[in-house]
Amino acid sequence: MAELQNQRIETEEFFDMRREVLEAWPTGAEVNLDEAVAYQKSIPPPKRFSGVLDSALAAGGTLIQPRAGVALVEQQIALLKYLEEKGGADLLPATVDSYTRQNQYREAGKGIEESFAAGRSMLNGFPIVNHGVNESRRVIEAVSIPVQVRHGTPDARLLAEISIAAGFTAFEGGGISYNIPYAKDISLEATINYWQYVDRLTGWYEEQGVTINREPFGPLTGTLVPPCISHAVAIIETLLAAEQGARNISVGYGQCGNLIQDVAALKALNILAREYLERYNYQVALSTVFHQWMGGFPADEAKAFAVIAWGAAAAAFAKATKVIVKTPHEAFGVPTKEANGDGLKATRQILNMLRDQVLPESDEIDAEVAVNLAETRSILEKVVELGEGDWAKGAVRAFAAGILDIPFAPSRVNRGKVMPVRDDKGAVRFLDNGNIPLPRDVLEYHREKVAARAKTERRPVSFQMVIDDIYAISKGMLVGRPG
Amino acid sequence: MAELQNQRIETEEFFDMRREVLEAWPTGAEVNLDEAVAYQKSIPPPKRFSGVLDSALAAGGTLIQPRAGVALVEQQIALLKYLEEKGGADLLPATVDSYTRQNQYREAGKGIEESFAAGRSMLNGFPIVNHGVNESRRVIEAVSIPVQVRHGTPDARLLAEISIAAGFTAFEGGGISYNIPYAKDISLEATINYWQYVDRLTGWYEEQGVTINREPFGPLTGTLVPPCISHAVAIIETLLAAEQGARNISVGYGQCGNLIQDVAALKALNILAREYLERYNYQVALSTVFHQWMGGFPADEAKAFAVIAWGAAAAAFAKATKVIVKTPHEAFGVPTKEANGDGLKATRQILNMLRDQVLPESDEIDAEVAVNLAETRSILEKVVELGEGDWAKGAVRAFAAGILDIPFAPSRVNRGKVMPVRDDKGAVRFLDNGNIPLPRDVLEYHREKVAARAKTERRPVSFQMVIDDIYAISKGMLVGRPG
Amino acid sequence: MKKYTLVLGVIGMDVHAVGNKILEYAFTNAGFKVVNLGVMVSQAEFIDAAIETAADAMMISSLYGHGELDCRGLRGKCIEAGIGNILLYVGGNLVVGKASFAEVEQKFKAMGFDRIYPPGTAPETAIRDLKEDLGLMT
Amino acid sequence: MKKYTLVLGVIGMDVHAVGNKILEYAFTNAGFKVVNLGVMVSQAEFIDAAIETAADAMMISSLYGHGELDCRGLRGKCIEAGIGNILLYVGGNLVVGKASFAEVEQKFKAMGFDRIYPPGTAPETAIRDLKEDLGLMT
Ligand code: B12
Ligand code: B12
Repeated sequence: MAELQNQRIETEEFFDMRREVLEAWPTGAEVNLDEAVAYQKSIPPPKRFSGVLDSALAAGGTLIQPRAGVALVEQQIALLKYLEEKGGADLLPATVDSYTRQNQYREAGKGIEESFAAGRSMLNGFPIVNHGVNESRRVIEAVSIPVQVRHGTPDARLLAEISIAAGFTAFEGGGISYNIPYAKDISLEATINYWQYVDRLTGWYEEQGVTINREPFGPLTGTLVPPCISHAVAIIETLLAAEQGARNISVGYGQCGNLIQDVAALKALNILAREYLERYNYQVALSTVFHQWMGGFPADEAKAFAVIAWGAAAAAFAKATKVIVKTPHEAFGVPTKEANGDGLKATRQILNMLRDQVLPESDEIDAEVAVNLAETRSILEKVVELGEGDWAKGAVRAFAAGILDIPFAPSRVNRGKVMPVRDDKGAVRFLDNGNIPLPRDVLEYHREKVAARAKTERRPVSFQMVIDDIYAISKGMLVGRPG
Repeated sequence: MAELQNQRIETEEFFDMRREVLEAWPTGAEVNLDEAVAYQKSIPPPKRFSGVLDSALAAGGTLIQPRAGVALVEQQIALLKYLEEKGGADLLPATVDSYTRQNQYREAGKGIEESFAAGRSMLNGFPIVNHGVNESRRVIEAVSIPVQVRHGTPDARLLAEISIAAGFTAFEGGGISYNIPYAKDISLEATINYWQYVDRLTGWYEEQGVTINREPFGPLTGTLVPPCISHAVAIIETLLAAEQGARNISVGYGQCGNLIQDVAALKALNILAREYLERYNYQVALSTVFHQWMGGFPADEAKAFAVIAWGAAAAAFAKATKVIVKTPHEAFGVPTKEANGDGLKATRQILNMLRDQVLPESDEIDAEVAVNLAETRSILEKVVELGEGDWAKGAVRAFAAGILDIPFAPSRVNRGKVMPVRDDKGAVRFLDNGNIPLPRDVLEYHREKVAARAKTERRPVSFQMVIDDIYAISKGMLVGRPG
Repeated sequence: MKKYTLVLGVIGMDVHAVGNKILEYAFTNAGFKVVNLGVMVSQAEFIDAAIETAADAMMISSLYGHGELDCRGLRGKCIEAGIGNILLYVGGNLVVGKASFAEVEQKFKAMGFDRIYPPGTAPETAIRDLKEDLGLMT
Repeated sequence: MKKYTLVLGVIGMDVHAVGNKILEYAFTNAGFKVVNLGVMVSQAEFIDAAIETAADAMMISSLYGHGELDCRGLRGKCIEAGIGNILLYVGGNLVVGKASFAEVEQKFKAMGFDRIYPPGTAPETAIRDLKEDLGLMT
């Protein structure tokens, strides 16, 4: 492997890599690029991610998309048809199982067999690689709206090859966002490189006139991630993808729960992503994704509905292009199709009731946007400085130095020195910013906000506060107050 | 009956009236005022409405209260215990059945018998008069939080006598709000007079050191009622109650659905109620009530949860003292206790997640508050002018003249010339203000807002728009757009 | 075309007025002569109005839950009054609580109603049925 | 008092790290020596660590739904490895989907686990059980 750098992979080199990738599992042989391009071109705009996102951007509404994956093709078809027809989804997913995510296709295969035998899905997602191009196409063809592959795969090269050839028109993930929260022992050099491949593949299709939407995974660990951290990652991945030729990108953000922070964060993310794309003159159609609360959910379904509805309200006020929807089963397990549909319907009701409403402009939101812009720029500029102008190198070095650091991430690559905590109004702040470079006034802002909470609660800021915050929403609160 | 006027009923006259009232049904004989005062005094503050409201006003949170009523005492006890223990209600209700509301105690008695026979409640509420003082006390004693009587009874004199003697510590209703939306053929003179009796009874208990909370019914017909109309009614009833000696009053408002309008409306209501109480030097502990959407609900339970959650969010931002909670069964029928508990739990989750959040101040809200203050004052001043300084007379004459006019009300006393419609952002405006006196600039404000919607929808303002709005929330929207 | 006459109202002690106003509007727009008795209408009032206007159908609403108690015996009284053949339609939230509609329908069928509608039925549905039952289908 | 040793980890290809960090904190605070293997731990790694540290119990998490596939045969391998008597606790979201806990418990009991916990179990519950199973109750 050549030295990692943020530079478009040469076509020849890319095709050399492809051969090896496709050999990793027998279904790789089903990928025939010319035929795949023709197949993709036969998919009309209303069934393409880019087409539906474009319309939504023009019309101004917020689209809804569930997560959904089961072991078998027929089950997956039934599930997606239900979510389209009964749930009223605008966009569909194929959420991939955890074995496939770790390239353990043999285990995934066992899971498929056991699912046949058990008569229920023994896998937590849809194993696209095992099913292969032709079988997976049956899924795309059974529905009349676009389908995205959603996963969490550090090395998604084969998955991307098969997915795009199979007619999926959007592919989630990135070299950072699908490593640090989703892996333990894989180097960032490796995953960024794997994802340059995915992006290069996307760019190649783009050159043939086929637009595939790419979406860095916004929420990361989903647990009290300060917006500047997830923004920095999303923007780095956007730049890396754009460099390889991706032209349709959705940047995402996971709800923190404080409305002002959430609305401000999505606004800042949108501004920043455009700003950095412009800096390098990348021509990208940009859209935004708002994830309903990604941390621990309440077990009670009525309470879960409330969390879902609140996420929908924040998405509406934030004017996200799409919102990723949770379900009332979240705390328990992979939802039934009915529970999944219920999450969609509750979300739709809120979005519709709020679609003509706006959150008035205010100093509070402006201040929050300003802080969020400043802190994210501060991180990003340090990253590119460390990389000596190269975002790929910068990202690797930034993680090593703790300049980028994701709370609660399992990866050894991550320093794990950062500790977030909620402030007195429930916004996520830094209890400890570790080595994340923040302007002094921003740091002061965080300190004051956290101190105000400590004062209200008459207890010192401590790890106990963080634990209380981690449990808070699942226990029916936003801020984890004592007693 | 003496000429109607807003003046404290003389004690002697009151006790004369009482005799007659108590004779209307055998259970009236169970009321013994001295014993009732002693019983009421044995109820400690945490089980009294006034006590719990006071604490909430001091602490700043929003309390939750369901509606709930079934035919039989044991069922009612099981229901309320469930709502307290499993639903986590702060305040409980006994919602009274429709026969009792029309003083048809014989029909209510049949309903009780049929409910015994059928093994399920054949009545849509709890028939307090038929059960009488002693049986009803079993309900109060079975729970450990306060219980209010909620109904819709034009002539609630006997109901009030029995309820307060039975230990209920709050009594909803008023001479206007429990006539116009709840009756067809009863004169306002009569119902205002009946409710002066109820308020005088409340005042009498107050003199004995027993505080009973009184709550004018805010939402009226629950269907697109412009805030100034319900505010005017709530304030007139507050003044009438205060004159008779009521000292603990909650003014209510039914959610319209546009957040800015709802937050502004509750703010204006609070300001206005205090302003008018002060004008007459009434010493009243005032609190506010926010009703989750009172019009037609979506049949789908997931969507109903979303409507409930949105109502909870508006209540939180409006800083209401309590919120009256709907259930996912709303569109179908009187809810099961589980569905009722689910509404409470969803509401609690939202209130908790928002309890530390504030909606930032903004010009939009200020403007809406200003309009709402101006229009309500304009109506109220005309009412008191018509009454030559007397609010009771003024109210009667105002309805006759259409100065007060409630949309979609069944009463013949109501002119029914007013027609509301949503504007382009979903706020409820006047399509036709009938004879309701509004300042010219306010009228212009309404006209512009409605015109903006007509423009967006490229159709003229018409009754079809109103029909579309009536159905909108039940069909998953706020504004009833065409197509 | 002959104008068919409908007697419309909300039965019993029920005051739910909103649906009633919409039904009046919809049935009138559909070409029927509508005699709207409003809310809180007794069985006797329905029958008197039907006789007086030589109505073809009674369109009865019950929203508040006491529909079962309020509607009992209506068909019998119609027969006694000499209008035993009048069409009886009923709709709304007919019983207390969220019930299986099949059961509710059977109960009201047994009580002599011709058409029974679940909560939230659109006026158009009833208009279509009316045209069928009155032989007005094209 | 003797310090009891727990081997803690998230089994299989599961990366859910948040609960694991909290469990480490809670068990340590409760006085146990905690050997935390983190996420993505194989059966072999659990067993090796238990032997190496002479652990008294394995505290296994599985959140992602493949718990049933990942946990099979673990008791047998413990027996083979000569630590057949070690306490095996497992908790989290053990199977795919919202399942009846009674069934899940029975399934894992049959697989040789001593204690099985439903989603959202508080660490305190396991600590109480541990004290009981280790004979530490006062
Ligand atoms: C945050 C989260 C994520 C984050 C994890 C970040 C990270 N690396 O940690 C991200 C977004 C990356 C993620 C990914 C995935 N997730 Co996830 N995730 C969650 C979520 C929302 C919260 C988990 C959490 O942190 N809870 C807070 C901690 C404190 O609680 P806890 O984990 O439950 O642990 C506590 C208790 O369970 C107990 N406990 C746990 N283990 C043990 C063991 C013993 C012995 C004892 C006594 C107690 C005990 O004590 C812990 C501390 O209190 C849950 C759903 C939920 N609970 O609301 C889903 C959930 C666990 N995820 C799920 C799934 C399917 C996935 C994915 C496969 C697919 C996806 N949806 O993207 C991937 C899995 C990737 C992989 N290979 O593992 C499913 C599992 C389904 C099932 N079992 O049927 C869940 C239940 C969501 C759902 N309903 O679909 N997820
Ligand atoms: C608004 C409302 C009120 C307002 C009514 C104002 C007024 N005077 O009109 C107020 C607040 C005063 C009120 C009071 C009460 N209400 Co109310 N109310 C509602 C609510 C929320 C909406 C009704 C409405 O206006 N819908 C909009 C219109 C357009 O729809 P609709 O009424 O359903 O009518 C349409 C269809 O049903 C159909 N239809 C109706 N009749 C017929 C007949 C035929 C032949 C056909 C073909 C079609 C048809 O066509 C109509 C037009 O599209 C409903 C619940 C819901 N639906 O969400 C409860 C509801 C009807 N109310 C209920 C109850 C119990 C009461 C009260 C007893 C107690 C209380 N909760 O306070 C009192 C009753 C007082 C009395 N004596 O009648 C219950 C009935 C319970 C049951 N059946 O089991 C309901 C279902 C709420 C609930 N789930 O508990 N209510």
